[in-house]
Amino acid sequence: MIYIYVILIVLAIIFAALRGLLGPTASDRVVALDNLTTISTAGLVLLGFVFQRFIYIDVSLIYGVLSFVGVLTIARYLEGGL
Amino acid sequence: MILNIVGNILVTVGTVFLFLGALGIFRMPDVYSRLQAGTKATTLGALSTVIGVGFLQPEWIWKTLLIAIFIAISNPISSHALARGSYKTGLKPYMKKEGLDSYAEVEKEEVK
Amino acid sequence: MIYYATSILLILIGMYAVLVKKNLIKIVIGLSIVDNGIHLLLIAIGYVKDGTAPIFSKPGLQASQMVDPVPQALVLTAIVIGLAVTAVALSLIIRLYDHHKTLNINKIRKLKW
Amino acid sequence: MRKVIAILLLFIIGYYSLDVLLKIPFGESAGGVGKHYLESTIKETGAVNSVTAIVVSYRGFDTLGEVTVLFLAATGLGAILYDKKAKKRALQNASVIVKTSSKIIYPLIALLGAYVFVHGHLTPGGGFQGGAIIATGVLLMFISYRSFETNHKALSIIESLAGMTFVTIGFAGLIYGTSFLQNILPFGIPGELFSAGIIPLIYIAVGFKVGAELTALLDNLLKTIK
Amino acid sequence: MNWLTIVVVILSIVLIIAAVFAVYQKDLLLAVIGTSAVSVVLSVLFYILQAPDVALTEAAIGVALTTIIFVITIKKTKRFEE
Amino acid sequence: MSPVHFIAIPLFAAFLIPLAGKVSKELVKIIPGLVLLYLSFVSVTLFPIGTHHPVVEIIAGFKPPFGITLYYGAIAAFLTTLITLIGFVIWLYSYKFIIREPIEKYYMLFMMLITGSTGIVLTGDIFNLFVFFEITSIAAYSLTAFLRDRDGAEAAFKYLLIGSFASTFFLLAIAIIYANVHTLNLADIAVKIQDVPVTTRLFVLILFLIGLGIESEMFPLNGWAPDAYSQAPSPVGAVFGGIVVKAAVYSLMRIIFLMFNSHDVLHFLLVMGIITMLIAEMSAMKQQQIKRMLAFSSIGQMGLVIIAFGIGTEPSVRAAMFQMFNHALIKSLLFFSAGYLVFHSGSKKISALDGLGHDKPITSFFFAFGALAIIGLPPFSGFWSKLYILLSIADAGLMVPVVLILISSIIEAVYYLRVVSRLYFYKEEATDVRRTPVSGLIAMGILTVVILLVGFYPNLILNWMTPAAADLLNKASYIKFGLF
Amino acid sequence: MSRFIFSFVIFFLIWLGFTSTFHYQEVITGALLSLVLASLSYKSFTERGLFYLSPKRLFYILKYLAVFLIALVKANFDVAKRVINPKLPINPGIVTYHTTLKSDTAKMFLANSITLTPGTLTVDIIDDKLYIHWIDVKSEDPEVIYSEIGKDFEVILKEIFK
Repeated sequence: MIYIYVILIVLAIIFAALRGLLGPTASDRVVALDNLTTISTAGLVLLGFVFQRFIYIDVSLIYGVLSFVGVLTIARYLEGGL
Repeated sequence: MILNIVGNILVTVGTVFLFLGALGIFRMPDVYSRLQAGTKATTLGALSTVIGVGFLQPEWIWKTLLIAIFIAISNPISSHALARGSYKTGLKPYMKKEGLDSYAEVEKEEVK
Repeated sequence: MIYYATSILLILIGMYAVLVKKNLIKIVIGLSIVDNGIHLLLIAIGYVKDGTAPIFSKPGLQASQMVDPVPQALVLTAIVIGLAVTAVALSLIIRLYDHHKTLNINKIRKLKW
Repeated sequence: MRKVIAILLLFIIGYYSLDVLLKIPFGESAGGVGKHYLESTIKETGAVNSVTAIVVSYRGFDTLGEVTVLFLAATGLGAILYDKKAKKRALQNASVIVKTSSKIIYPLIALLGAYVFVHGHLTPGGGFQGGAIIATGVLLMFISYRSFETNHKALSIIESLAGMTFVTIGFAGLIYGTSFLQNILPFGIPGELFSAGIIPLIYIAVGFKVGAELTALLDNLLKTIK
Repeated sequence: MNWLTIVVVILSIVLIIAAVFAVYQKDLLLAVIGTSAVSVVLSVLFYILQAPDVALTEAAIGVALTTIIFVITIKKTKRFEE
Repeated sequence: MSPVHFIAIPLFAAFLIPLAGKVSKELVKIIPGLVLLYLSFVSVTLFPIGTHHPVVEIIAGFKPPFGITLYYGAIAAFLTTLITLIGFVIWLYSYKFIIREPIEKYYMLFMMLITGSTGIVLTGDIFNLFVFFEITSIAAYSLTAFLRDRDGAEAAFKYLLIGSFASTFFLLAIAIIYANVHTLNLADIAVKIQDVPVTTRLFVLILFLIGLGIESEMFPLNGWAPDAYSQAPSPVGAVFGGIVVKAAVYSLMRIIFLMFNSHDVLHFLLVMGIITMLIAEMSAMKQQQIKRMLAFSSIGQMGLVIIAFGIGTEPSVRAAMFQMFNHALIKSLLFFSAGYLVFHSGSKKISALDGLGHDKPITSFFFAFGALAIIGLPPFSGFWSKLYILLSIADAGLMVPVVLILISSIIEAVYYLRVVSRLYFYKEEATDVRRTPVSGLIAMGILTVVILLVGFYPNLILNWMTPAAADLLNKASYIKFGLF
Repeated sequence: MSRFIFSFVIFFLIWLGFTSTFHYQEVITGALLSLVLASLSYKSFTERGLFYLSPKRLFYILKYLAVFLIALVKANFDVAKRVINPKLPINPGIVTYHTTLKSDTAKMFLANSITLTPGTLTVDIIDDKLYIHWIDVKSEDPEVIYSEIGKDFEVILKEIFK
């Protein structure tokens, strides 16, 4: 079972990374980054399950929160705010 | 046992949607459509993966629920901010038919 | 093994940026990539095969199956130091930009070497 | 030309470092100091998290240095970006969605930060991470509201007091125990919140300090002369 | 070959590509997004290497704060490399 | 009283200063002085103890290879005394010299720089050394850019770039050492590094030489120094020359003597020292700006120190320590007087100093005094240290370095006397009516008196140098005390 | 006061979620922290306070969640359909949507829900007009837009925030 999850998530990461690589505009890449972080958040929870350590869940929680702020800052920059 | 099955189903659905979301941002033609695909699919994907893990490990459920709630709140906000940002940098949405852009007028007024 | 190779590659890419690039911010980006490479290297050094995190949060965890905590502690410190250096560097860049209106290293007189 | 030289140089460095690194066995169980730390963390410090025990207790001096480095960065940044004229954030308004949501999310991020630094000895994380999270929460307000102001005086007082608390805890160890930063409190039951002696105290001080410092740092960076 | 090893290899490749992207990109904002992606992937790697503390710190400092201060600097200076 | 005070007290002061600033501006200036006075007192009282028998202070109550230790031996006693005393004099000088806002931040950075350098000197743990190195470096970067002018920011950025490169190498070296010996305590490493393969050790040595050589101004890595010295405020130049470089050279030597004590390494050091000295002295000749000239002269002097260390015998190490002491005093004096000379003439150029000797006799006198002392003329302290270095090199049977040192001394004499002659023998009408403040004059006066005193009674210092040299050279005792 | 209690309760519940235990030390610390945080930030955290916790509103909140989740799942199948289809059947455009909601919080929830429902994405929100990127524009008639995009949510949100 775990193989399917891993394959799907890795494929997702690859596609998101490809979009980040190809662009063409800055916004596209930020979108890719945003998705990359969301996918990683879910992936980290799953990995925490695989490793069977409850405390690892903290990491993905904080990861999700902080990457949100990071992406929001970049979005505000694109908007011309900041 | 039931929890286990439900959890596995949820995680499977979640990963599939995560994958589809990534595929979506890869295939779609412009930023806004990518955001559409990306936001919806990855949000549900992450939600269901995370809650699925909560079902697989019942004592984790509260924390995973929190993560899920946070993802559900934060993801649409960041994609909205990104959409707005993209529009303000001058990216026009891809359209098959011209003139479907009602936001353009607001933009023009603001520039004045 | 793969970790060592990756970290060395990261270090080299970062150093390449520092040595070759002309843009001040690019140079600082290079520095932060080098830092990241070294952090990965340190953590890889402390890794133990099939080990788990050095946190005794549930009963039944043996010290022998845990990864080495020392490199992790060192990296924690190193990451914070890296942030501090980056912040100071960026503030200097803002100052330099105020004076020169450019980020190109060749147009700033003394920074050439 | 410069590129060629750089690449050659990097090849040499890379070759030798790889050569050296390949001699290091990968994935072998921890030896030397690490092993000792793992075996005696709970006994000697009362903390469950070995990394925290090392960072705060065994190598507490490093942490003092680390706090100083961040303080230094905030101070240096303030000195470098100092200007006599009043500064303001140059910001355009964010959309209603961002504004409303950051109002709601920001206390939650602060709570998360507090959780992280209070539980430093039990779960991953600690003072630095907690402080960084709190600063990120404040940043969320900074980027959404032009008029959101932190109280600079309060920030610098928190910064100073937290730093002095750390040093004072150190001296308390020297006075009531035998050495600087020595633990002088009971360990409690490992795994509970109120355990591990001075580690949570230090992490709370560090958390406040780092949060205040990073907030001041970001505030300084965001402001421009208008 | 363990499935985790394959994940690690793929993540490493993504990491290297992101780093090269960050160095080669003329648009500094994109370079910063590249460094942010490096941090994101690196954080996952730390997690896999059983270092949740470090992964957390990297998430807090690498993904969020460093990116943010870079973006602010770009805002205050110039976005494109000459 | 324990050596921890040297690190913790200035740190406490740095945290206290912003609070004091809320009360009164004057307090901000006074606190660092009081702290440095107290530290000087502590260092003087602890000095005989440390010289007699190394004090190993454990931190947090864990035994040496596991906890961090502070090794307060003879050499550390000497260097902490030097740092706190010079620090006090620099504070005295800064009291009126630093008038530019934010004064509060200047003193905070200054106190943390003191913390960092005493930490470098005292610590017995390699990663802790790295942390203190970073503290010192970041404080130094910020202080270099303190004036916030164009050139200051450039110099600081250059310094930062080279400095972070150095710290990268340093961290890499620590990583490799840890991977091989699984310990971070210096004494423990010294024991265990014998079993490490030779190529690894060589690589680590190179990394250390690059990482620490940058702060100790060794030859190809000293590109930052002239800019940083000349663009920073004058007291900060004195801080660099008198404190930072000394601590860096000490830590480099400590690591080399502990981990790689072989003759090849020492010979390499000797050669590097000679190259550093010659190139620096030649460049100093060409300089048009007085502070840049002083910077190059400082690099040259450090080259001399490295040569003496590179001989590696007890008399030479002793002479090197003595030279470090003298250089710290004299270079501070030179920077102090040059600071006011530049201030009065309104230009950093040497040519602008014409005739200031008549207009500002006291400041110019101090500069001339320092110049004569650093060249190594007989009644001054500089003479003795140079003499001892030459004697020790001759003892080791090497004649080439002796000749080269003499040549470089002549070059040094030429460019210093050029400035002094400009001060006194060129006539130009006086325009500046500002006075050099009393606190600055007192600072310079103290240094002058000490230099003269040591010049007449060199044994006063030299006697204390003997245990220091033994401390640095005797690896076995370091290991014995360092590990209990 | 009611706002204060409301934020305290919410913070405390979240804290319990973080710790996932009822150990007395955690509970005490959490209560203290929530008290401090609530006293600092209750003014900005919520506009109405305990008002949201009346049984009727709780019922509507649950109903909202249900509607929302169904819409989310539908949205995903919609996306999946479009992504997998090699021809990419899309007809995107930006349309204006008029809302009758007054409160900012309500608008935010509406916008977020719209973003997560089939084929729509909120680009901006100015006063009572939401600008929505619609991946498959069916009509430009405001009535159709209203009923197609956000009617379900708006009705419930109106009840909650009344």
